[in-house]
Amino acid sequence: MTGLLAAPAVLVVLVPFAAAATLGVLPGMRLAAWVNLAASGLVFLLACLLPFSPGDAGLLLRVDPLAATMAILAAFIGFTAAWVSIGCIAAEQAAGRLDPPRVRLYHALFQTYLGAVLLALLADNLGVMWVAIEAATVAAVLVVGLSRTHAAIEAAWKFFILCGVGIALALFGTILLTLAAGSVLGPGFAAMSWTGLARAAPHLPGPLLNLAFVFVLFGYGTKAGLVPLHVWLPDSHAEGPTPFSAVLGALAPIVALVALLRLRAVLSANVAAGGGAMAPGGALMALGLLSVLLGTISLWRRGDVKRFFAFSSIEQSGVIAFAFGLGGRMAVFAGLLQLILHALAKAAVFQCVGRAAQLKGGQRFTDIGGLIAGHPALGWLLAGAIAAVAGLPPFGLFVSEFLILGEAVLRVPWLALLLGAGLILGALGLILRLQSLCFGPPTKDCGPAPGGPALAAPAVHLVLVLLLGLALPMALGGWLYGIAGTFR
Amino acid sequence: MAGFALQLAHLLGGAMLVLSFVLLYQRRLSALITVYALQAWALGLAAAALGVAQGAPHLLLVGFVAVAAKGVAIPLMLRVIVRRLAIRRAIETALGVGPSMILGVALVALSILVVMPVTLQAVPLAREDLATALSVVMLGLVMMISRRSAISQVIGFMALENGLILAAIAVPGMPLIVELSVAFLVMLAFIVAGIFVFHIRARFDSIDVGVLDRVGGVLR
Amino acid sequence: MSVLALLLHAALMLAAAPLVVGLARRLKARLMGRQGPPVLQPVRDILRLCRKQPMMAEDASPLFRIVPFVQIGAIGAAALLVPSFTLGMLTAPLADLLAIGGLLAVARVALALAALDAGTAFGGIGASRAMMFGSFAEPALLLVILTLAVIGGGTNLVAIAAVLQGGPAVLRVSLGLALLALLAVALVENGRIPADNPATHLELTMVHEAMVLDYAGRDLALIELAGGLKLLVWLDLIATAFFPFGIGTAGAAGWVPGLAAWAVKVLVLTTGLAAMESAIAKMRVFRVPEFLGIALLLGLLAAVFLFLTQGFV
Amino acid sequence: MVSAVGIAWALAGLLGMPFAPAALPLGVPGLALTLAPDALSWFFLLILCIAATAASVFAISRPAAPRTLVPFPLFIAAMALTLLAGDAFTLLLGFEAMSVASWLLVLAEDREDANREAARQYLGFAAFSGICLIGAMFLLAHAGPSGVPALSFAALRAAPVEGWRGVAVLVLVLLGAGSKAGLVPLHGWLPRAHPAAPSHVSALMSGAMTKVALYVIIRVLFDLAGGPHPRWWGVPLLAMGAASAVLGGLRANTAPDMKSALACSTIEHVGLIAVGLGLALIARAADLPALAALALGAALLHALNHGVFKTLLFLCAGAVQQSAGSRMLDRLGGLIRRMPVTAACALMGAAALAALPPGPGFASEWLLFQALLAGLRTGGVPVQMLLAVIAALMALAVGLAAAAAVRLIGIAFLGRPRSPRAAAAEDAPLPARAAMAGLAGLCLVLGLLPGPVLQMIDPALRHLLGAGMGERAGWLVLSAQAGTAGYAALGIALLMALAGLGALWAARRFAVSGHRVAPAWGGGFMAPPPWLPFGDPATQPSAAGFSQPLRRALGAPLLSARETVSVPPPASPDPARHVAREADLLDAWLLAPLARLRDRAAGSADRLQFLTIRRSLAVMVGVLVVFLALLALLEEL
Repeated sequence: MTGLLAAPAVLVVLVPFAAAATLGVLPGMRLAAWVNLAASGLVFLLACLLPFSPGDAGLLLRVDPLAATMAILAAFIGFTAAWVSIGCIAAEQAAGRLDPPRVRLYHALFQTYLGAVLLALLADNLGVMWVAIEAATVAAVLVVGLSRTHAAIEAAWKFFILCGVGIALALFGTILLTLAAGSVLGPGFAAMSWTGLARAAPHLPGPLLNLAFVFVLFGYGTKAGLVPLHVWLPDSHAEGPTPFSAVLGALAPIVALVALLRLRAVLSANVAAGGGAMAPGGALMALGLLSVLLGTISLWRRGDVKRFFAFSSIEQSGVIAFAFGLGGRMAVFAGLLQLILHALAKAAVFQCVGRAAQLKGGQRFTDIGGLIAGHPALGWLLAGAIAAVAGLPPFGLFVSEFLILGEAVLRVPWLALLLGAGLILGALGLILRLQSLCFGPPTKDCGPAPGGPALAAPAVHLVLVLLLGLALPMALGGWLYGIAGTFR
Repeated sequence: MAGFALQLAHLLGGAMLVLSFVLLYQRRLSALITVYALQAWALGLAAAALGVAQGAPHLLLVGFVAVAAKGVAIPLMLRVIVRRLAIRRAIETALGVGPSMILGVALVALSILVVMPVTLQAVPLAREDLATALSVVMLGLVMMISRRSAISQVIGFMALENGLILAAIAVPGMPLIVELSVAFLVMLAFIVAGIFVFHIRARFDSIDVGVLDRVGGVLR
Repeated sequence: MSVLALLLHAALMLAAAPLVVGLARRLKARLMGRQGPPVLQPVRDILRLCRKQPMMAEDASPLFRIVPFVQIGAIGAAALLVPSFTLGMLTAPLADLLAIGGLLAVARVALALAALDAGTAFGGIGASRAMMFGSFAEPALLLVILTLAVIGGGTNLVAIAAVLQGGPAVLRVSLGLALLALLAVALVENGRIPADNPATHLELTMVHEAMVLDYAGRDLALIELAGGLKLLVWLDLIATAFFPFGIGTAGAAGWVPGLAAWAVKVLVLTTGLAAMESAIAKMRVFRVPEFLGIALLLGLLAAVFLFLTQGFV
Repeated sequence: MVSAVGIAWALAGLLGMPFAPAALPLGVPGLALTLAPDALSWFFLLILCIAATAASVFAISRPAAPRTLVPFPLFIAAMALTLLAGDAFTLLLGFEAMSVASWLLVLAEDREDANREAARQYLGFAAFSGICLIGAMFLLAHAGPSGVPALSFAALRAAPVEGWRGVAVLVLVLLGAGSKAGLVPLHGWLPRAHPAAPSHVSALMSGAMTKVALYVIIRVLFDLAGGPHPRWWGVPLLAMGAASAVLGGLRANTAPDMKSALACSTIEHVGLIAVGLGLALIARAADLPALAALALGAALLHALNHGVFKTLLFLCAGAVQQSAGSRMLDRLGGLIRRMPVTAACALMGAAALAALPPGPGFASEWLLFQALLAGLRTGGVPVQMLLAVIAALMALAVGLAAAAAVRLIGIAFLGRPRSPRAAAAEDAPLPARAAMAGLAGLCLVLGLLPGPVLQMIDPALRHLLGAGMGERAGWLVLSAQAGTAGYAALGIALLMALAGLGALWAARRFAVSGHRVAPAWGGGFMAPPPWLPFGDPATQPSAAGFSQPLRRALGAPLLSARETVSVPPPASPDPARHVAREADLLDAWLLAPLARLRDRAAGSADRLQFLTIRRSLAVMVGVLVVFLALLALLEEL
C-alpha cells in the first residue's frame, strides 16, 4: 500500500497502457466495455492520490499541482466517457456500424489515448511529453478513422498529416529548448525537463527561447486547435465515435495548453530577469483572438452538430490561450478555471449529443430538434451543457469568462473589444443552436432512448461545472490560485 | 580523428540540404524516392560521424536506425506501393519548380537569419547544423505544399523529419535521441501504411473547396 | 374674498359658455350673409335636451353614462383654474398650465372611450382621429407652455399673467409666435374649422360630432355644455396668458374693470374666431397633422427666439 | 410569500433600518459575492417587491405549469441579487441570471415559432448586455495590490474614471443596460419577448426588469463612475430616451396584440425615465444639485409609477387572455360587461399610462417637464434648443400614449365582442382580482400623494447627488422650486369631483333621467344574423382601423408602415381586404445588416475552413514564416 502511495503517478500512466494491451486481446465485447470502465475508474482513483504523492515520481515523471489537477480532470473525463461508451458502443454495434474487431480496437485505443494523455501531463521530460503527445495523436487518428466511411478516413488523414507537421514543429522547438537549457545546465536529462527549464529560466539565452517558443507554439497550438492551425479539428471531432469525441475535445486542448502555459512561464521568468526573451503573451493572445473570432464566426452555417461544437472548442481554446497569454495571476487562474470547466462542459455536450444522435438517427441539426418535448432529461441536460459552454450563469464558465474579459479590459482594452465581440458572437451562435436542439416541436425518434445511467455522466459533469464556478470550495480555489501564482 | 569526423558530419548536413533542393526540383517519382533514400543515408552517416566525434555510442544507433529504416526499408515500401497502386510516375506540382525553388531559397535565408543570431553560445558547428536542419525542415514544408500527389507530399514530410533528426543530433548532449527518432519512425510507418491500406492513390486533398461548392454550400 | 371671486367666476363661466358658442354661430352666419340662430339658442338647446329622455345604445356599458360627468368634471375643473376677471381666486395656486392641459386631455380621452363604447363604426373613426389630433396638438401646446414658463418663471398661469402684467409692455416676437401656435392648437382642440366642422353631420368629415352621435337627452346636454365651456376655457387661457391687461390682481377693487376687460376680450376673440371660420375652408383630415406641425414649428421658433433674445432668466 | 417578506424588508430598509454589507459564502478567490444595499437599492427593491408580490398573487390563479415554477422564483431572486449587490461581479451575476431565468420563462410556450425566435433574440441581447457591462465595470476598476481586481462598489467609487475610459464606460453602460431597458436603438427584442412569456412574467419583465436595467444605469453613471463629467454625458441619454419615447408610443398604437402594445409602451416610458436621467446628469455636471435632484426624483418617481401601472396592465392583459382566449385586440371587445373588475383596474392603469391627472403618471411627468424647464438654465442656446426639441418629443410621446390607452381600453373592453370567446368571458378568479385591485389602489395612492412617495426617494437622491427634493415634495403640493405654486394632485382631484358631482346633482335635479336602451344606429349596416348575438364583429372599429390615422401620419416615416387595400370588383361577394404592414426601421437598419455581415463573414470563413490539406498546410507555413520573420525583425531592433 505504501508503495502504491509512493508512486501513483507511475501507476496512473501504466494502468491504461496495461489495460490497452489486455483489451487488445480480450474476446468478449460486453466484458471489454466493463474492463474499460474498470480500468478508467481505477485510473481516476489513482489520479486522486496524485496531489498527496511526492513531486518526483521517477521514470522522468513529476507531479506538481498543475499536473496533478489536470491529470485528475483527464482521468475523470476518461472515466465518464468510458461509462457512456458502454451504452453508446453497444448501440453502435447493434446498429451494425461497428464490428467486433473494431470494438476491440476502439477499447484498446481508448485506453492508449488516455494513457498517453496522462503521460503527457505527468511527464517532466519534454521528450517524453512529446512522445506521449505523438502517441496520443496516432491513437486518436486511428479512432477517428474507425468507422471507415469515406468522410471518416478523410478526416483521419487530415488529422494525421496536419498534426504530424505540428508535432514535428514541436519537436524542433523541443530541441531548441534543450539546446538553450543545455548551455546553462550542461548536457543531460536536466536540460530537457520542465523542472530544469523552470530552475534555469532566468539565465537561459533569451533569443533562443523566443525561437523555441514560436515552434512549440505552432506545434502544440496545432493540438490545441488554435487558428490557423485548427483545420484538422472540426472534421476529426465530427467523425469520431461520440464518446471519443468527448474525450478528444476535452483532453487534447488540455495537454497542449498546459504545455504552452508551462513554457510561457519559463519565458516570463526570463523576461522578468532580463534574460533577453520577448514577452510571449503577444503571440498567444494573437492566436487566441484569431481562434475566438474565426471559431465563433464559423458557428454559423453549420449543419453538423458535432462539427458545430468542434468550432466552439476552437473558440474556447482561443479564450484560454488568450488568458494564458495575458498573464498575471488572476488571468492565469481564470484561464485554468476556464480550461477545467470547459473540458467538463464540452464533454457533457458531446455525451448528450451522442445519445441524441443515436436517438434521432443522425447528427445534423435538421435531424435533432425539440429534445425537451420528447426526452426531458436528455433535453434539459443538453440545454444546460450548451448554456454552460455559452458562459451563461449560473454555470461556472460565466465566472471564468467574466474574469478573463475583465482582466483583458483592465490591461489590453482594445484587444478586449475584439474578445468581447467574439464572445458575444459565440454566445449568439450557441443560443441559436441550443434552442433549435432542445426547444420547439420534437423531430421523430428512430433509435433507442437513452436510459438513466447513460445520462448520469453528463449530469455529474454539469453539477461540477455549476459548483466549481459559483461555489468553488476555498481549498480548491486556493489550490488553483496557487498554481496560477506559480505559472503567471 | 574527432575533428575530421565533426567536419564530415557537418559536410553531410550540407549534403542533406542540397538533396532537399534536389527533392524540390525532382519531377519523377522514382527519382524522388531515390533522392530521399540518399538523404537518409547522409543523415545516418552524419549521425554516425558525430557519434564517433563525440564518443556517443547512441548516435551510432541513431545513424543505424536512419539508414536501415529510411535509407532502405521505407524506400522499398514506397516503390512497392507505387507499383501496386499503379501511381503515375510524373508529379503534378501546384507551385511550379521555379517559384518553389525561389521560395525554398528565401526560406533557407530566413532560417539562417533566424537561427544564427540566437545561438551565439552554442558550438559553432552546431549552430550551422541547426540552421541547416531548419532549412531542411522548411524545404520539406515547401515540398508538402507545392506538390499535389500524396506520395510526394509524404516524402516531403519525411524529408522534414530528416531535418528534425539532424537538429537533434546537432545539439550536443541531447538526451533521448534514439527514443525520439524511433517514435517518429513509428509515425512515418503509420503514414506509409495508411497510404497503402487506404489506397490513397493520387492525392489526399480530395476535400477541395470545389467539392464544397458542388454540394451547393451544404452546411458541414 | 378669493372664495367669493371663485364663486363669481364659476357662475360667469357657466353662464357664458353656451353664449360664446351661440355668439360664434351667430357672428359666423352674419359674416356669411345669413341670419343665423339667436345667441341664446345653445341655452335653449341644452334646456330642451334636459327635458328629453336620455338614450343608451344596447351594447354600451355604464362607462357611457359616466363619461358626460367626467367631461364636465375635467373641463369644469379647468374652467375653475383659468382666471377671468381677477387673478386672486382661491384656485390660483393650482392653476398650473400643465395641469390644465392634463384636464383637457382627460376630457378628450373620456369622450373617445365613450365613442368606442357603443360599438359603432362612427365612434371609432371619430375617436381615432381625435386621439391623433391630440397627439399632434400636445407638442405644440407644450412648447407654448415652455415659452410662457420661461418668460413667467414657472408654469403657473396666474404667476405668468402677473409677470406679464407687471413687466414692460413690449411686443415680443416669441410671444407673438407662441400666440399663433396656441391659436392653432385651440382651433383643433375645440373642433373648429379648419380641423373639424362643428356644424357638420356629414359622416366622413366629422370628428367631434361622430363621437357624440349616440348621446341624447341630458347626457348630450352635458356634453354640449362641456363643449362650450371648453371653448371658453381656451379663449380665457389665450386672453389671460397673452393679453393680461385689465385683470384684477387682488381685492375686489379690480373686479369691475377686470370684468369689463374680460367681456371685451372674449367678445373680440369670439369675433375673430367667427371671422376666421367664415374665411377659410375645412381641411382634409390628414392635413391636420401638417397644420399642427406648423403650429409645432411656430412654438419651436418662439422658444428659439426667446432663448436668443433673453439669454436666460 | 417570499415576495411578502421582501416587501416588508424593503420598506424597513427605506425607513432607515441599517443593513451592513454582507458577504455570501460563495464565489471564487477574489470574487466573493457581497451585498451592500443603499437607499437606491432599497427604492428599486420596493418596485421589484410590489411587482413581484402582485405577479405572484396573480400566478396563484393560473394553471400550474411546471416549466415556470422553478425559473419564476429564480427570476425574482436574481433581480433582487442585482439590486442588492455590493460589487460588480454580484451585480453582473444577478443581471445575467435574471436574463437566463426570464429566457426560460419566455420559452414556456416553446412550440410556437415566434416565441422561440423572441426568446433567442432576447437571450442574444442579454449576452450582449452582459459583455458590455463586464467591459464597463472593469474599465471602472483598477488592478488591486495582489493582482486581484478590486470590484467592490466602494473600490470602484474610490477610483474615478476620466478621459476616454469614462466615455467608454458611458457607451458600454448605455449599450449594455440600455439594451436591457429597451432604449432605442436596442429595443427590437422587447416587443417580441415581453409578450411571449406568461402574463405574470411579462408583468415582471416590463414592470420590474426594465427598472433593474435602469438601476444599473443609475448605479454606474451616478454613483460608480464618480464625477463630475462633461455636460454632454447626459445628451446620449436624452436622445435615446426621447427617441424611445416617441417610437415606443407610436408602436404601442400599431401593435395588433394587447401585450405587445403594452411592451411597446414600456419602451416609451423607459424613454421618459431616461430623459430624466439624462437631465440629471447634465444638471449634475453643471453643478446644480437641486435641479439634478428634481430630474432624478422625477425619473425615479416615474420608474415607481410605471412599475406599478405596467404590472397592473400586464396582469389585466393576462386575465383577459386567460378568460377570453386571446390577446389579439381584434378578437376581444365588450369585456367591460363580462369582466367588470378587470376592466375597472385596466381603466385605472390606462389612465396612468396616458398620464392623465390626477393619476400617478401625470405627477411624475409633470416633474419631468419642470426639470426640463429648469434644465434650460444649464447651458447656452444649443442646449436650450435641444431641450426644447426633447420637450416637444416628450409631449408627442405623451399624446401617443393617450391614444394607445384609448385604443387598448376601447377595443378590448368596450364595444361589442369580436369573438365568441370574448362574448363568453368571465371575470378573473379571486387571487387575480385581488392582485389587480391592489395595484389599482396603489395607483390611486401614488397619483394622489406623489409628495410622500418622493420623500421616500429623498435618501437615494441625497446619497447620489448630495441634494434631495426637500420641501419641494410637499404632502399636498409638488413644486419645482421651494415656495412656488406647483401641482396639487388632491386639489385637482377635488375640483374635478366638485364639478362632476355638481353636474350629477344638477342632472338628477333638473333633467329627465332613466336611460332608454335602444339599438345603436350603425350607419345602415344589415342587421346581424341570429348566430351572431353580439352583432357583426366587422362593423365596429378594428385595432388596425383605430390606429390608421396615426399610422398614416407618423408610421409611414418612422415604421415604414404600408397599407394595401384590395377592393373586389363590383357585384363580387368577396370581402374587401385591408392589410397594414410595418417594420421597425431599426431592425432593418441595424440587425439585418449585422446579420448579413455575419453571414458574409461566416461564408468567407468557410472558404478558409474547407481547404485541402495542402492549402491549409500552406496557411500554416505562411503564418509560421510570418512569425519567424517578425521574430528576426524584432531581434534586429
